Amino acid sequence: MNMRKMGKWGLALLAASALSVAFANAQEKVAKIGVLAPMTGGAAADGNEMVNGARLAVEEINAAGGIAGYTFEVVVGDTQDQAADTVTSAFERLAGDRDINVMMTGYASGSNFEIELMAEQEMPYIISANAAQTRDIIAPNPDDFPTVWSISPSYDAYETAMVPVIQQLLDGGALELPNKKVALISSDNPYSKTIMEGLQKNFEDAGWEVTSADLLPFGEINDWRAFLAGVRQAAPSVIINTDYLPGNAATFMTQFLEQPTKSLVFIQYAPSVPEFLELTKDRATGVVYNMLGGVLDTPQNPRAAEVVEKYKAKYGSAPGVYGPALYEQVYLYADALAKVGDSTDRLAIGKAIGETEKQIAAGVLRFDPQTHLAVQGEDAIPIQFFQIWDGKRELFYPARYATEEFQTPPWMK
Amino acid sequence: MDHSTHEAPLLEVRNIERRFGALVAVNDVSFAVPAGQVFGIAGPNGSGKSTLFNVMTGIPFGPSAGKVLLEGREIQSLRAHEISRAGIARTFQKDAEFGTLSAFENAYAGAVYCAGLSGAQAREEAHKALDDVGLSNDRRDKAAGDLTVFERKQLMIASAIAGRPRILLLDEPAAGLTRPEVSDLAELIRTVNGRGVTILLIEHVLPLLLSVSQHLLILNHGAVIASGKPAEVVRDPQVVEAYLGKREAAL
Amino acid sequence: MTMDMVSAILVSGLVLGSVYALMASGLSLVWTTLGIFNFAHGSLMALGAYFAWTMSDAAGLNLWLGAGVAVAVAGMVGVGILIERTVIRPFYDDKDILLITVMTTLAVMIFLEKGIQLLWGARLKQLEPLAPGRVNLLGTTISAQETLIVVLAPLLLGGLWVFLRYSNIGRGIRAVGQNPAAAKLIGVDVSKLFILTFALSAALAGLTGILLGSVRFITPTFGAEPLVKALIIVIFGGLGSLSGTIAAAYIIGVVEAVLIFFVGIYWAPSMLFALLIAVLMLRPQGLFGKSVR
Amino acid sequence: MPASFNLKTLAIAAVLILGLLVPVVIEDTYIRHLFIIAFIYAIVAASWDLSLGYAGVFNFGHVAFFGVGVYTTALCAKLLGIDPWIAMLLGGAAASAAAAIVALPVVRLQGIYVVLVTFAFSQLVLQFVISQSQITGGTQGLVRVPTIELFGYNFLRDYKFGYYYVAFALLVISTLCLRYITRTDFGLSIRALRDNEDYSLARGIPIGLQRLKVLMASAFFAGIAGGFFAIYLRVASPEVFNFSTMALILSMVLVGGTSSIYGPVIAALVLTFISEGLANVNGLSEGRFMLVAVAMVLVLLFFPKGLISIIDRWPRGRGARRPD
Repeated sequence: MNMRKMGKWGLALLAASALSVAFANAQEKVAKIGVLAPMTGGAAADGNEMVNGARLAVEEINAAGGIAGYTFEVVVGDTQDQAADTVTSAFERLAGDRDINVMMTGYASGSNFEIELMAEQEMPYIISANAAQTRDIIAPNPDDFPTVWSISPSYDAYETAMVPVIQQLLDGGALELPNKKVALISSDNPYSKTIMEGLQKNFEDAGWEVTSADLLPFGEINDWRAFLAGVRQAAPSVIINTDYLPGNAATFMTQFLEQPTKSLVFIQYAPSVPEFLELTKDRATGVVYNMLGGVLDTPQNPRAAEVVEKYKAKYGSAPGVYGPALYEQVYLYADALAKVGDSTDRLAIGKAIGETEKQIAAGVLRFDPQTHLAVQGEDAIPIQFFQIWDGKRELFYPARYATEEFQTPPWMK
Repeated sequence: MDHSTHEAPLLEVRNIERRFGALVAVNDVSFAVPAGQVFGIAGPNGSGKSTLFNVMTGIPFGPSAGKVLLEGREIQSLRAHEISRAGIARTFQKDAEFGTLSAFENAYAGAVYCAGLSGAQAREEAHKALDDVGLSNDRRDKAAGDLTVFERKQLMIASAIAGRPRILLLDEPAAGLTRPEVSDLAELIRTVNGRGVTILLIEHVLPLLLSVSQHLLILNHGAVIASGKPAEVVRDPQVVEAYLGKREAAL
Repeated sequence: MTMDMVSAILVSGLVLGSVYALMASGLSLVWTTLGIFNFAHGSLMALGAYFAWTMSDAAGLNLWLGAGVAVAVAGMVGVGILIERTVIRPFYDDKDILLITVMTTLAVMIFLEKGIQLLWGARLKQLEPLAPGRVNLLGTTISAQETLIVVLAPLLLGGLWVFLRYSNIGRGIRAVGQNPAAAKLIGVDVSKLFILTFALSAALAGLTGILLGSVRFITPTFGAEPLVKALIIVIFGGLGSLSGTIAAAYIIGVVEAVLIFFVGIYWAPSMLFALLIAVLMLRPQGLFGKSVR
Repeated sequence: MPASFNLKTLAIAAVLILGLLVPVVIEDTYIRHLFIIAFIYAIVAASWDLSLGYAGVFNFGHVAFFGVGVYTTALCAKLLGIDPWIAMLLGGAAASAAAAIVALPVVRLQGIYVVLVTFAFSQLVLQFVISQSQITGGTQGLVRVPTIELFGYNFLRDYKFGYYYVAFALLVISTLCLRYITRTDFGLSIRALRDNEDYSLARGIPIGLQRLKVLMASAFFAGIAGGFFAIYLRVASPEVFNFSTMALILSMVLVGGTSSIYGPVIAALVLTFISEGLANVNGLSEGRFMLVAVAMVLVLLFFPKGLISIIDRWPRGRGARRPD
């Protein structure tokens, strides 16, 4: 082929590709999804899972031909260590992109202050943690936040469900406890502290004796022995640790088992994180935890298993909470976009999201118009109680979803 | 000891003592310096000369016991910078300048913080002090750390006298100087003294000390072993032994 | 107070003190000899743990951890030399070396932390314990690994002391620490000793990380807390004395254990800081330090 | 040199005009936001240099002063309903008060001890803020901080146009004040004290008092910057005390050049934009910190006087060190 001929071919090729691009543009519009996630720093593991979940859904949707003429694209805004300036920088960077008309996150900051930034720009924003902060900001004036929605339900059930569940186990004979004493411990963060204080009240109201309710500094805790020494003295039949960091929880379990007492051990949230099981291995068998807005993996909700399997197939490891959460968030947005048809009509999209009623991995999702949180309840997003047994999480409450019966933990036998 | 001075002393040290744990660095030292004198202090290494200056000025520590009087007023319990402001200016053997400040600023700092001047007055005083020591005009904007050794000696005296002190404590000013520079320094000391500044001079270089001092005090092991007219003191056998060492004294 | 509590406090204090002593002695060594404060010491500790984790994980056998430790420590020596060469050596003649090396070692810290996160990810990891099981020590049950730390720390530190005291290199290091100019005059190869000191300190940090990595969880930032404690200890002990540092490490370990038991874990770290400030106001040269002047 | 003086004046005027024109030319809210953040950090870095570079006090608690400003302003504006402008001033005052407390031990200590005590102090402040969660919001922080208003101008929906000018004005004012302070007799005395403590005493400079003053002055600007930070972002959260915040701002001071006010200001702008720019490059989100770390070491190696020395063409370069 001589040069001239090659030039001709090249020109033709160029023209063809230009045409095809123009054609594609006419047919496909791009709706970019801004994902706020901590991609660097201590919470990077969570952040990666959020982005993975969102990408999984986006690829599925694009492979199926997009929604309402749009294909999706994920744009990540790194919130780093969740400091206010970095979160705002990430937000502004995403908000500056005219193709981004929705944002989502597992959590972006400790305070959820970015909700106000979203509301100012009428940006549809879906969030899946820090429900208490979300409620505090939105509940006073829900109409000011027409586009912000939380798929995580109110955390009240963390405080109220515990006593009835234990009572039910006692009544059913699945559990025998020598006394009605409970020891509580929490780290100083609003999530854990609020739950501990709520639990204390609920236990006391139900006639239990709270032998201790200790507060530890927030962060890495390597020594639970002081607390455990006190526990051995008071010998309560229930021990509840509401600190949610998986590393701390694993240390707690290890040190508890050095000289265990005959107590039911409950740990908040941490056992749901994949590495907790990796780190504790068989030491975790018998531990109880509960979950609001987590994956409802039960035969009654096949959606959950489907999402988890897809995630595993693509990324090679089981997801925690945020992978499935962001996956579902993308679909919420896709549904709303299908309904509205125009990605730039943010208010309409926000309204459509708020009207959602569908089965998701965590249960049945619909939103409370007063708080913009997902509705909590057995027929909505249920609270789930799990017990860890041989490296597996067995759901034992609510009974209608249960996969396994509660068993007496090995150290209590 | 020589108590024959009739004038009221400008500076008087009474029974001063400084201990570091079991070590007595300055042991019951007393002397008086009349106004206008150049008062020399000598002694072998480690005899407590610099420690004496330290306790007199409170930099970095005051005496364990004893009194320092400036014009009859006790100053040993004042804070270090207050002693400087009261009229005792001192120099140090090493690092006797603000290295990154210009030569002018070095002198100016003395005028502002010791003499309590400000603005144009302080600038004038600083330039006058630099004129007095003979640091040439074109060197005054240089960083003090970049000056020659002798210029830095000039500067340390200039910054001291810019603070209008009553008495100037010079700690081995001749260290590191060449022989001709030492005689220039002697001239400088006489000039400063000629303008009414009393001088207390610690010096290792004996010829310098002998040529400018009107009175000489010898320390050994933290105590005074001789005090009097320079020419007499250097003949004292105890001094010869202490200062030159036993071996040389025997020669 | 019951005997149980006394023994629990003592054991807890011993475990903490041993870890702190290992950590702080490496820091103190560099400070005494080179006159710089190595803020990357904590990340070096993390790096050592990750090296060992990779060794044991790649081999997949506990058996290999022993060899893994050796390789990891050797790796740390290399890293130590590299750091000394690149970010410390160029500044030896600088008047502001203290401040500049604070900055450069901070940069190394950032570099290592982020690098570790990039290579190994942010998820928690844990080393297989060198010594599995539990041991009853003075009536308090702790893991065998912690017992190993309690036993190994004095041995290692004793070894270090003997090395510094009786070997030629050790004597050289001490000479340089006391007076670099004089050491140079009597023919000590100061430059070589600086590298050796840094390598030794990095190896100590790595070893601490490996020992601690099976008791605590390894994260890119898991050296941060021990580093802060080590800083406090080096100050408490008085800068420039290894034995002072080691003594201070055990004292702080026990003090912390006592504080945790009686004041609670919440305020224990703050009280340690307050104690540090108070001690410095009374004795600016540290608990066992000699006056500078 | 009059020629260079004129050049300098011209350069400063040009920078001022450019600074005023930025929001007119750049409409992108994100870029404006980065400028605002860079300006805030510039104030913190430059004021830090007053105590660190000029006075030679190895103050590692400066970010804590910034944090004290953040929280004081947020609390005053939100809980006490004080006008946010006044609250910002109170933030500065509270930071100065905190500095006075730190100064108690610091005036008696030297070198690395000062580093550790001030570092310990910032940890204590953090612990205090977290422990008082019913007031400060603890680890969750404090949201919905009221924002400023000026003659009825609403700062919220103008794409950060107004905030930009407030930040710019604060930067210019603080830079002028800091420049002024360093040129007074007081400024001379703190440099003297950095060069040689004993010699300063011998020249009548009261070390303790000057250190106290310089810490309070440098904390004041950090506190005001913190106040604006809280007002601008409308949130106060404990991450401001993070080690990474300290490392970032400290690198601005040292990369920019100690003992210069403009140096840290320039470095704050450069580092903020480079770091954000790299964040947007795929695969560099984590690596960018490593790059910044390497850059930091390189600058210290080749421009030990900081970036400012490239601009200043410091005549003495590395030789400016004091011969021993």
